[in-house]
Amino acid sequence: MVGVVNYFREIAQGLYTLMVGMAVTFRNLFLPAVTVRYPHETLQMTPRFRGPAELIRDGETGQPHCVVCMMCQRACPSRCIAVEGEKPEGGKRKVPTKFILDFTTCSLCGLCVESCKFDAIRFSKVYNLASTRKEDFILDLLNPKATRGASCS
Amino acid sequence: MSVDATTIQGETFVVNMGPQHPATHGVLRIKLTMDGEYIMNAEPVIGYSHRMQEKMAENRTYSQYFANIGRIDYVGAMIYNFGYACAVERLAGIPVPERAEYIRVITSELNRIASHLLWFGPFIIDLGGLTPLLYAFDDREGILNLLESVSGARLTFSYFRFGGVCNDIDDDFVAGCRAFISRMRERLTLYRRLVTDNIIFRKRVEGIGVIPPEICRKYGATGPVLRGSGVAYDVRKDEPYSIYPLLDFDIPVFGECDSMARYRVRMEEMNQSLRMIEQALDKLPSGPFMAEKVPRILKPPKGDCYFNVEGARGSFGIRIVSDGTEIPYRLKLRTPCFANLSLFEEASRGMLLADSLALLGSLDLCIPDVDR
Amino acid sequence: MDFVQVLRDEFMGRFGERLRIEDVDHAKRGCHLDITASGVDIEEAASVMDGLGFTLEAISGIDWPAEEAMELVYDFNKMAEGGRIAIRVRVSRERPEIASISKIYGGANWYEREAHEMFGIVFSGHPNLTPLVLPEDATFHPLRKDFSA
Amino acid sequence: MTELLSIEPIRMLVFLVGTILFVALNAAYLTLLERKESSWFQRRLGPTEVGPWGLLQPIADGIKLAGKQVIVPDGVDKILFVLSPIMVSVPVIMNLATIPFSDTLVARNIDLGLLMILSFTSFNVMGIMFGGWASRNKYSVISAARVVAQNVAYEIPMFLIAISLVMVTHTFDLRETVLLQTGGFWNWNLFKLGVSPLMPAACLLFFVCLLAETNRSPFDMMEAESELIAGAITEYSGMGFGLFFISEYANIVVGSCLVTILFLGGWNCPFGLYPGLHWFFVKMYGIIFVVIWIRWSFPRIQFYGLLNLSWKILIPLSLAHLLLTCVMVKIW
Repeated sequence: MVGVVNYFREIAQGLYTLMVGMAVTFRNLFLPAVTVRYPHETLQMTPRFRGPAELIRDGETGQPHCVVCMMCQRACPSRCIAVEGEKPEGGKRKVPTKFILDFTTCSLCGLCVESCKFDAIRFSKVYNLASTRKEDFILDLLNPKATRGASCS
Repeated sequence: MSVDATTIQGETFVVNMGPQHPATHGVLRIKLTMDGEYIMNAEPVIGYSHRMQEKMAENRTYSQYFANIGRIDYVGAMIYNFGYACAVERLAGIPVPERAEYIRVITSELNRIASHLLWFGPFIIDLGGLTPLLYAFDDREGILNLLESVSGARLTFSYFRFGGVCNDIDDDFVAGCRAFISRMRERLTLYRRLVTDNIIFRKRVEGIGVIPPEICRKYGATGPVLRGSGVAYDVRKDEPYSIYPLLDFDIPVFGECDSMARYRVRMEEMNQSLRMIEQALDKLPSGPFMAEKVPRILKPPKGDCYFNVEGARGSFGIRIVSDGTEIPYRLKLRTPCFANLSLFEEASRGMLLADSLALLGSLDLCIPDVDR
Repeated sequence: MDFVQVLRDEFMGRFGERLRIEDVDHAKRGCHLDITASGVDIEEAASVMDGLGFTLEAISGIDWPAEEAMELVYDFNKMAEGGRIAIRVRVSRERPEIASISKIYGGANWYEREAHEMFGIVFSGHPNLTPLVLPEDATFHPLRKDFSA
Repeated sequence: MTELLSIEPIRMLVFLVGTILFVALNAAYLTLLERKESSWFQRRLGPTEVGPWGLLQPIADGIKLAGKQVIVPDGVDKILFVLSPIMVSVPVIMNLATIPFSDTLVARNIDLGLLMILSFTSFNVMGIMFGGWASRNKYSVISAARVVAQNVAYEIPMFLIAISLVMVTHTFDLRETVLLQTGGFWNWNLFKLGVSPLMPAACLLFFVCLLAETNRSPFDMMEAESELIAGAITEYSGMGFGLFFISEYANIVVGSCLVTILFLGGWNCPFGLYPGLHWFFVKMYGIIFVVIWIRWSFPRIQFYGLLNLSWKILIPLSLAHLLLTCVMVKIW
């Protein structure tokens, strides 16, 4: 007799747990969607978000603070930064002529930003870089607009 | 319901589960020799996402290697940063200020909850339930936003530095954590009602994938797999590091050794992590978040040391052999998933195909963690 | 830590002077006992540890070209009481050969295959000593110091 | 217009085109309902891009599927491979011939309607088996074996309950069974406790067997994504896959119509006011809503769990219900 009671009790218990599970999904039926419709609405990145690096420019003159001291190039574990510069005759400090960041191998570890003594490089807030060609991710930081395919808004 | 190998006759056929298969999260191939739906022998073939992390460590300075450590088990990257930072601090003898220890524990426990949520979703999908994943990822998003606001990255945080953390946490991070904790507790009851009590789920996992403690000991399995087999070993309690001795939390241990026990260990661990974060937030001291004089190029003294930390999947150990220069002489990574997967061959003999998925899912593997 | 004492007597009784047991501060080096056991049969030592209920956590190989030796560090851990023992064994560099303990510890199977493919150490008695993570036909040993890509 | 309809061939032609249209549109818009409903449960948006609120999405899917090339892999048993999608979808469309949507709107109301529907539902399992066997893929063979065992195990309780209902209504004719249930919901078979107090339990059993017959979760053994990738239909592409898809949703429609007719009183209004086609559709789509709701709430059952459930629980209960109905019918 006990077996029969257990038999029906287990069925009843099983049905009850199924109903409780369905009640949970039913309650979620009326709650609003939590997803963001990406192409139409975009998310706002937090201030400390780490996008591809960019040069900090002086307010008025628009010249980058970088003095081509190569500290960031040496600190980078995956050797993605290539900097060249020369000293103009009149001026007293070097000016960068080429500043290439190979974003395909950059692992966003932040060592370049930390090792820069002249506060010349920081992380940008760009997060939707998209392109079909690898070359578009070799970013030229001196004239950022030049990057063709990568649509960095 | 497993049949041992001797009673199976008839000709067997070999099926390749993987390397591209919905149930192997990551690139893992398992050669199954099967008789009908019973598995005679399951041999995991690994190495598809092998990147030679240990060789990379031998041509990078200590601080340059931080980016790699987060990419070994990218689901629990903060805890791996914790392990590496503490290993080098133990080797080089760098003191860590009080506030940095608290920040490290808070962010690591948040990352452990995110890692368990990312295990919970795909595990239920392996068993056929498609909705719990969306709820779990909704909660996980809350954690990722918190950690992104403090460290800048969402998955592979390179947030720790030798001697502390790279930037401080502010008040709205603390407020965000408290709001998350209260919301998460009520969400855990939702998961209990939707999945844990569900009779179909119970029938799918109870008594399936039994791993006796003896096999765990022979294969060196650690973490929730070990605690699901009745052995109360947790690195945070048995070899305490950082400020875990000051926090009051207990270790969930279930003795049934089956997939359900491992499931309940992880769900209970989320609760414990919430408790720990709450206590750490209450006792958060003010003060520096980074040790003052840490040399830019670190040259630890000659010698070797071993440090292990309780990762989301088991005890993650690092053995660093230093020869005095700024580049480590040898860096051995003892990863938990490597050991947990090695027992799959013995544990899944004679099981059904569908049940072996429940076992594989309950081991919570992260394949790059296996291959390194 | 009574099992440390038990272990010390067991090892001293069985191997005597052929190994050096060194008490180590766990906070500094991460293990309680550091045993260098070069002349000792590793299978016997492993069966002693297995008898005492230890778990094999890891086998890590280290290449010392300067001293013409390869070092193998066996990390054992007593799960319930949280005691950690490291056994170091040195093997010659030209012909690195050692007994395999995969019969005693199932987990050692994969560690030994990995040490074999990374350092070229041959584990005699190992059921299937083929590369584990490297491609099947790999004959190079990347983690040796004289390896050039 | 109506006398035109009375000419038999034109009437048949109109009903044939109507049924095909009904099946095609239903298959298309049920996929949209499934995707939308699953997105509501999971608090996301579902298809919204194609057409207003994603309404043109099924049309786009249909065109894409029709446009895709039907690849027949080599080494495959060609005849069976091509035949099986047809064998799966034709019986389901023929089922709709005898389902009375309203008292006049029925293609061919034969007096053995229920028997025909039940026999045809057991026919399409052969299509899936041949498909799984013919596509020479290990996972498909496993899934084909599973589907046969599952359908055999779940047809028995389904037929037992159908027989116990036929004892109550004394007829196989579906239109007759609905006419017997006219008047308020207390006349529906579901609430005819006088005949057998276990009637709601029988309705639940019938519904569970319907889920298992159409391979819907939690019994989707055929297409168990995480284990057998796509089961018997892995090798199919283009319209081959499309036909399997149409037959799955048409099966659900036929199953829900059966439950509506046998238990919920077809086109009768719950309060006996204006019976008609609309009430039939309200009940049918209500049941389809519950079928989709179940899919997105539960994990999948094990294969031997599925067989245990049928042989140990469903069949004994349906036999007990059959016995009870006999006794009650004999006494009253």
